[in-house]
Amino acid sequence: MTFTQFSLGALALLPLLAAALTMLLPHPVRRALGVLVALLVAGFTAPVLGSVTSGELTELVLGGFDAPLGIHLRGDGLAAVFLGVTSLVGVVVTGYAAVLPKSTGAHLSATSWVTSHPGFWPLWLGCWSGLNAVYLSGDLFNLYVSLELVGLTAVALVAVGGQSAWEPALRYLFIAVLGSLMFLAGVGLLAAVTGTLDLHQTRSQLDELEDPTLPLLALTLITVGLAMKVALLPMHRWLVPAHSAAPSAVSPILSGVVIKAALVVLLRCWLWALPAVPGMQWLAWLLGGLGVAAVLVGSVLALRQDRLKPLVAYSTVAQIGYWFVAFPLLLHGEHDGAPLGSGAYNGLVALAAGHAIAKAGLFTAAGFLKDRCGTDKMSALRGAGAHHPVLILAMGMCAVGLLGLPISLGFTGKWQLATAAVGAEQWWVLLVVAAGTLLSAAYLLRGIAPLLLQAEVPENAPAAGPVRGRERLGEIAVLIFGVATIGTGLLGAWLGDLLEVGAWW
Amino acid sequence: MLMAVGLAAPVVLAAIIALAGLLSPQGALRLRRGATVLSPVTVVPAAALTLLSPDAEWQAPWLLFGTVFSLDPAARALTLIAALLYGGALVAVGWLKTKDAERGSGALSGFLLVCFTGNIGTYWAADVVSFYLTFAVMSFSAAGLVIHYRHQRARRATRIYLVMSVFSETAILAGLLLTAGAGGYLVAEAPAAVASSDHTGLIVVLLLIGFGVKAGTVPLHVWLPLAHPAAPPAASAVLSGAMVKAGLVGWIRFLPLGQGPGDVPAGHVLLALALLGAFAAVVIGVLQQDPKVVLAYSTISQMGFMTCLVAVAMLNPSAAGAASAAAVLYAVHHGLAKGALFLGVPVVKHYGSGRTGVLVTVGMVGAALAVAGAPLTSGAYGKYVSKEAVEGISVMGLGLAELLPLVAVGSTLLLMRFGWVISRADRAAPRPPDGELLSWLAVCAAGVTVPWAAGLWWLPAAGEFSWTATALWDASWPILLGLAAGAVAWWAARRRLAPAWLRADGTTVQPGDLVVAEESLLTGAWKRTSRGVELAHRGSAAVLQGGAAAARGAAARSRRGIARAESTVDSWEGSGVVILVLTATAVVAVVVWGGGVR
Amino acid sequence: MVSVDTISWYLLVSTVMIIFGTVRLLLVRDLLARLIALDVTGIGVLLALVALAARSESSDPVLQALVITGLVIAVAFTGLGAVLIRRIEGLREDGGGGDRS
Amino acid sequence: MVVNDVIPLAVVLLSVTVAAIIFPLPQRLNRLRSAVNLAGAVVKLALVVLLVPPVVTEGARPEFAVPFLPTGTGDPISLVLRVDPLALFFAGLSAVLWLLTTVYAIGYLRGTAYQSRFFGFFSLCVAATVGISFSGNLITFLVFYELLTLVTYPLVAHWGDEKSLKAARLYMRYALGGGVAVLVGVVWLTMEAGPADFAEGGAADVAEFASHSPTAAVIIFALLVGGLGVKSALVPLHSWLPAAMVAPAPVSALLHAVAVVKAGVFGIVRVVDDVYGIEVAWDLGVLTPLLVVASVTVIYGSYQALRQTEIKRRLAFSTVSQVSYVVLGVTMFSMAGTAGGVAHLVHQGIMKITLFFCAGLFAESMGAHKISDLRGAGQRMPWTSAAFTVGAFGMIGLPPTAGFISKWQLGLGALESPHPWVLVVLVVSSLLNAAYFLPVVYTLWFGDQHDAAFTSGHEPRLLLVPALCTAGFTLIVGLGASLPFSPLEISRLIAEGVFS
Repeated sequence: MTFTQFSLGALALLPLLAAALTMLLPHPVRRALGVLVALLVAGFTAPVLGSVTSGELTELVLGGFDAPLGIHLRGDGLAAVFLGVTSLVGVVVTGYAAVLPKSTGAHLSATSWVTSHPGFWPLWLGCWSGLNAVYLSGDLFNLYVSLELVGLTAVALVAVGGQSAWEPALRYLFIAVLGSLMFLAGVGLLAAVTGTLDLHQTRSQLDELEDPTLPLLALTLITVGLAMKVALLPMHRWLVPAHSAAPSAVSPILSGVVIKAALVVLLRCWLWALPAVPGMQWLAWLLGGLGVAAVLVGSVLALRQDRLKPLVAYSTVAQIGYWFVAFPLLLHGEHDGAPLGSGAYNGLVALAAGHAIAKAGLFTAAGFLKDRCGTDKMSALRGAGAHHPVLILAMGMCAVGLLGLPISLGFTGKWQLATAAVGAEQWWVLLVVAAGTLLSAAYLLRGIAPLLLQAEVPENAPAAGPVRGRERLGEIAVLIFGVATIGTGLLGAWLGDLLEVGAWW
Repeated sequence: MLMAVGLAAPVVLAAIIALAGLLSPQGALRLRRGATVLSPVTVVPAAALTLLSPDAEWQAPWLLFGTVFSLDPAARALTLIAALLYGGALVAVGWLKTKDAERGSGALSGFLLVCFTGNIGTYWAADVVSFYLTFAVMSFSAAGLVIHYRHQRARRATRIYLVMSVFSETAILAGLLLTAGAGGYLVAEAPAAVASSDHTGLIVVLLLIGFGVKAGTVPLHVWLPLAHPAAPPAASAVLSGAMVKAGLVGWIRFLPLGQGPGDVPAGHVLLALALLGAFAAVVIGVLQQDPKVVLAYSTISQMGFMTCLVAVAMLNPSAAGAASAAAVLYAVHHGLAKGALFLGVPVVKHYGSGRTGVLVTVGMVGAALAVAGAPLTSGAYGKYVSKEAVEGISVMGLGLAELLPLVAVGSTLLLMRFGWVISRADRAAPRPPDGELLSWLAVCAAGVTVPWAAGLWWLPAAGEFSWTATALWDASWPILLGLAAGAVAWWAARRRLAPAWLRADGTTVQPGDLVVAEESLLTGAWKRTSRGVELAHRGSAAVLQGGAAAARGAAARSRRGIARAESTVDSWEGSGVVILVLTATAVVAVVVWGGGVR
Repeated sequence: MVSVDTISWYLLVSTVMIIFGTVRLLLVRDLLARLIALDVTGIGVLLALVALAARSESSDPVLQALVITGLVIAVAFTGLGAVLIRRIEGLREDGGGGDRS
Repeated sequence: MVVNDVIPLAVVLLSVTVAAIIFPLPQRLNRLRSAVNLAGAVVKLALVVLLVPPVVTEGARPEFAVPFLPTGTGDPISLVLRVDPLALFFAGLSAVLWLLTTVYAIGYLRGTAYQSRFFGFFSLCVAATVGISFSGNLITFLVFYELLTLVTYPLVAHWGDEKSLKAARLYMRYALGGGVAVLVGVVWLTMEAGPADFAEGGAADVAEFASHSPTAAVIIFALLVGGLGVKSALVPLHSWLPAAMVAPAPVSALLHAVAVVKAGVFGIVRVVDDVYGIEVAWDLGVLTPLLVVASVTVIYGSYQALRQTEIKRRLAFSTVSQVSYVVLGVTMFSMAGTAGGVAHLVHQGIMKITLFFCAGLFAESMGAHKISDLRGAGQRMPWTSAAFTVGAFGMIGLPPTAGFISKWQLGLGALESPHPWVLVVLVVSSLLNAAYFLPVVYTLWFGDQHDAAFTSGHEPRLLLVPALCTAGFTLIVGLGASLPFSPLEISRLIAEGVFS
């Protein structure tokens, strides 16, 4: 077993073990352990990224069980990209939560509500473990299990936010479970047809199948179920309260990476598990249509918010739309010798990865301001930027990523999406991209501009209080996200190379 | 090299005067006074150049688009009188300063210096760009001369002068661009290029308008009667003596004189305007009361005379050489004589009584006779060669050669009026002779000699004066006629025979005659255009705003719609229904259609 | 040897359970009822899987594994849901919180 | 050669580094901040100057490329920084003016809050501008173009009041809209004709593409130029520019003279000359409509300027008018015209920045915002007034200023071109320019002295020196137009490349 293979296993299991361990430890130690684990996970991500960069596909079969039943981990391009992004987000958020425990929620201690929630640590580590497992899983069974682990911990993480978060958490729970049940039903159908859960085996089995109806039905169930979990419009309504009510350290995780887990599963099913089945394009077009609606409606709704966190949450709804706009293009053929499907796929992944970093940054910032000022009403936050120039700068950098302006992964993704669309002569995509960019500029400006007002910051406002050293550190977290948003924009070409490794084509 | 020095020296001195502001107030005052007193020296290189190196040339290929200055006979003569006039003016100004500590900080001297550079530059320029450069320098620095006293009249005069200058500059720019575009970058090649250009007519019209402003051609002359009285006398002297000649030089340099068939419509128009100016200026001029206004109208009249010569050169290519040489010669003569008269205005005031009185009177009368063209004066020479040049051209049946002497009648009348007015003016306490008087005397003396010398040695094309009795009689009768007419007019005025509305105090016809009409015409035109543009602007803005409002409304409606839809999904049941419907649709659609698609 | 008819019958029952559960889940306001509907749906899905697993000669280990895991997960979620519902109801009794969900 | 290849990158990174150093500096470290700023500006200027001999005389084209976007076919699209004469021309302008603007800004903002933020973004703005000038293909150009939009937003909004934010929002709206249009155009063109590396005389791929699908080529051209037209303030896309005048004076100078407007118009030059190639563009028939738009802009901008009573607004509309001279020159399809247009890129920059420096000085020292407030300023602030006068004469196009050089060159170009009527536009615009600038100059020098209302007339040296420098440049560039390495000579070189 090479170190890279060991890393694969460690990535999936180490956080889980740590989560179990933290449950036994007192709160301060949990924080220290959390940071340690986060660094270790990041350390284990490096060899995987390294080997994928050199073009190798690392695989690990855990516990000696082989397909169809075993735990089969595959470190391919898609996995590597999302592992990297998640490690980045994870490390920074962990650091943020460790520095500012206030951001981990609120719990009832004896008689009064205390900010900070010790439950955050095991839940978050468990969630991370699930996320890594989702990316690495090479079979549907593990995808299902790890997705459920993510879902369960995510719901609990929302609930950690205190009274106001319970109802959104419950709503999230219902949708998450319903989605997984649909997914489960679909997987079951596939397994019944093919007799295996391994992605490759499923694909080769289905290739030989004559009648596409059953796989198609399965795919439909899977797609709808996962779309619910991704929060594609019009199944997005759970996301806004859940992501807004979640604690400051949780929202970035949820919006940044948790919904990406469902997206990864969806991609695995569409591109790895199933061959090109006739009839699939209908589903793709349906998703594309919903994606367009999501981009436009989500942006418009974001524009109507008067609180910062819901605004950012609606921005997520809008951004989700872009990923689905790419779906009809995934099935396209070639243009001038350039495969369009891979272009759209690259674009989709770049958009999602870019969104993960940028949105994590923006949500961290929004949560930071909410924690500091006691509210996230934008009218109350006017001029809040006066004491936090770094924060505003970092938010601006994240906004660049969300807008899809260069230099950012968002731009790379939009570029590839747009070129694929031109190649496929799907001009409407250009219109959607253009409209989406302008609308997102409008709502981001609406969110950030009031912070820049320097005129009147009332003396007694919480925003006017002195800024503590820890809070400055917290700002650094947002700054890291901002810099990463811009910095990753230069990695577009590298990202394309990564995604070649272990791709379905 | 001397040429470069001649051009640069005045500018450098002007720059020193300006930069003196860097020093302490006292230091600045001292430096400026020194510079002002020293300033007449800067005209020496230019004057020396005309005497020492008649075909000097200075090339500066790095400057602008490649610059060439060179001296030709016309430039030579004109430069000399410019140097004399500016020198005289600078001496007068400089001397004034030390005594009266005139307000301003050497500004007048500074502007005069820059103006001088521009002025001689227009004579020397051998390429269109440097011509345009020097012409513009001259035009705009002259505004500083006109506004010097900063009273209401000076401001108005300056504004009008500036507006007209801008029009003139623009027309010249367009004309010169077209000339250069046609291959006439060098002045020497310009007339031929203009003649062979596709847009000859347009270029000629542009140049006539552009230079016509400077040369005081009707109806572009209106700034002259306003600017001259407003400016200090020294400035008026150079304005009238040297600067208005730049327009003439422009015509001679660029119009396609002596090219093509001649007899162009523009030539006829110019001739008509020139004659109108030459005669109408007399009528209006004699009704004025300010001596400098009277002199200004005299200048307009005289410039009309010279413009006639240019028009003749346009109409009759074979006479072009002689006509333009005559025009230059006339310009030389008129420059000095008129300069002497203008410089004489304060001289009369300051030295007109007492011991110097006789001297002053002799000088003034001499200069006036020269302008009128009395025998033995430079004016007679100028008029003689002009008459020779225009032989054979007729206007409405009258030979031009017969018409032009009548201008002298008018001049005589005008100058009589001038003499009358100035003799009635206040005198200051007599002063001992000083620089102001001396410089004036020098200009007067030059006026007697230089035109003859220039005509005989430098401008052979103009022809020589024929010392015959006919010629002398030709020179004399217009003056005698003028004197007689003047006497009659004086007699009539004494007997109050003139109608009541006709009053010779500048109220019947205001100085600047057409200016009010032109002003209102211009402002009216501007108002109408701007109203039109404004309407178009508002209209398009209204359309745009309407469109924007409609778009905003639509956007707001769609936003509201979206928000309503969102509020339905807001409730659990609402979103539940949507999810159910979507799932059902997806399943049914995919299974049914997808299954059937195979 | 299990007859195909039985399996079809099981599948039918499970489908009905899924549909009924889902509709109920998505349309009912009461939280507890919703949780129960969710469980009904879950059991429907698992039942379907069992039925599918039973189609082949030796019952499919893959599907059985799925069912078992599904059960565990359903229990976990139900537990979490129950805790949350109890807290929310407690809040409502205290007069706090809204009745939206 | 190897060293030269790195210089373009170094120049871009230099400004970014300066920004990175400045951002975290506490407010009170004024000295250090100024020192870093100035050092950066000087080094940058030195680096750019270092590039002049190899590029202009030896014909070298230093290039730096880094892969940026993947394509399906394997070869990724690169971010390319390449230095050709046009690039150097624009970079030189921004390097010189940045140095002066930095000095000015240090003086202007002395004692105000948020200086680190300001100067940080200021540096980024210049980094973007240099990036734009060195861009070797459309994608690189786009990247820096959008970056410029973003980093100028905080500068426009610097004062942080409602009005600034509103103006900044308007600016953002326009600029992003334009940016999106450019993006769509670039995507389309890249898909059809490859990454479209800038080449003198046009990219071969684009020419081929235009020959077989002219309609698409025209639409792409319209998208690109329409998008770029926003920043270059072509009518009717100009409204943001006068609104953005609320920004601090150095920012206005930057917007109007160095960076934003220039970037737009530079982009148009690139698209017409180096992407499509002027012959191809002429054959497509896209130049004449653009020429008409530019003509309308020239006249309309002047007309609007005439109607303004505030100094800065008048200057803003004057920019609208003047910048289109460049477009005019480039689209009139003659070599002299192109040379004139390109030269005006620099000429307009130094003249307009002079005017803005002076306007800022008047506002600071005398509180003068309206033209009528300037009465008698010539007595109290003679140096500022002199610099303003030089700038204004330049704008009118009087010799021997730089403005005259470009106007003359453009006039000759118009006569050489198939559109001699452009001369009329130039002449009318000259008249209008004179009509709105001469009264200001007149008011400065000859206006009645104001009463006690404005007593002070102090001319802070940090603000004055840059203004005098640019005024001096205006004269020097005009007088020495035929010297080697003068803007006119370099733009002639560029124009020869375009028509080769």
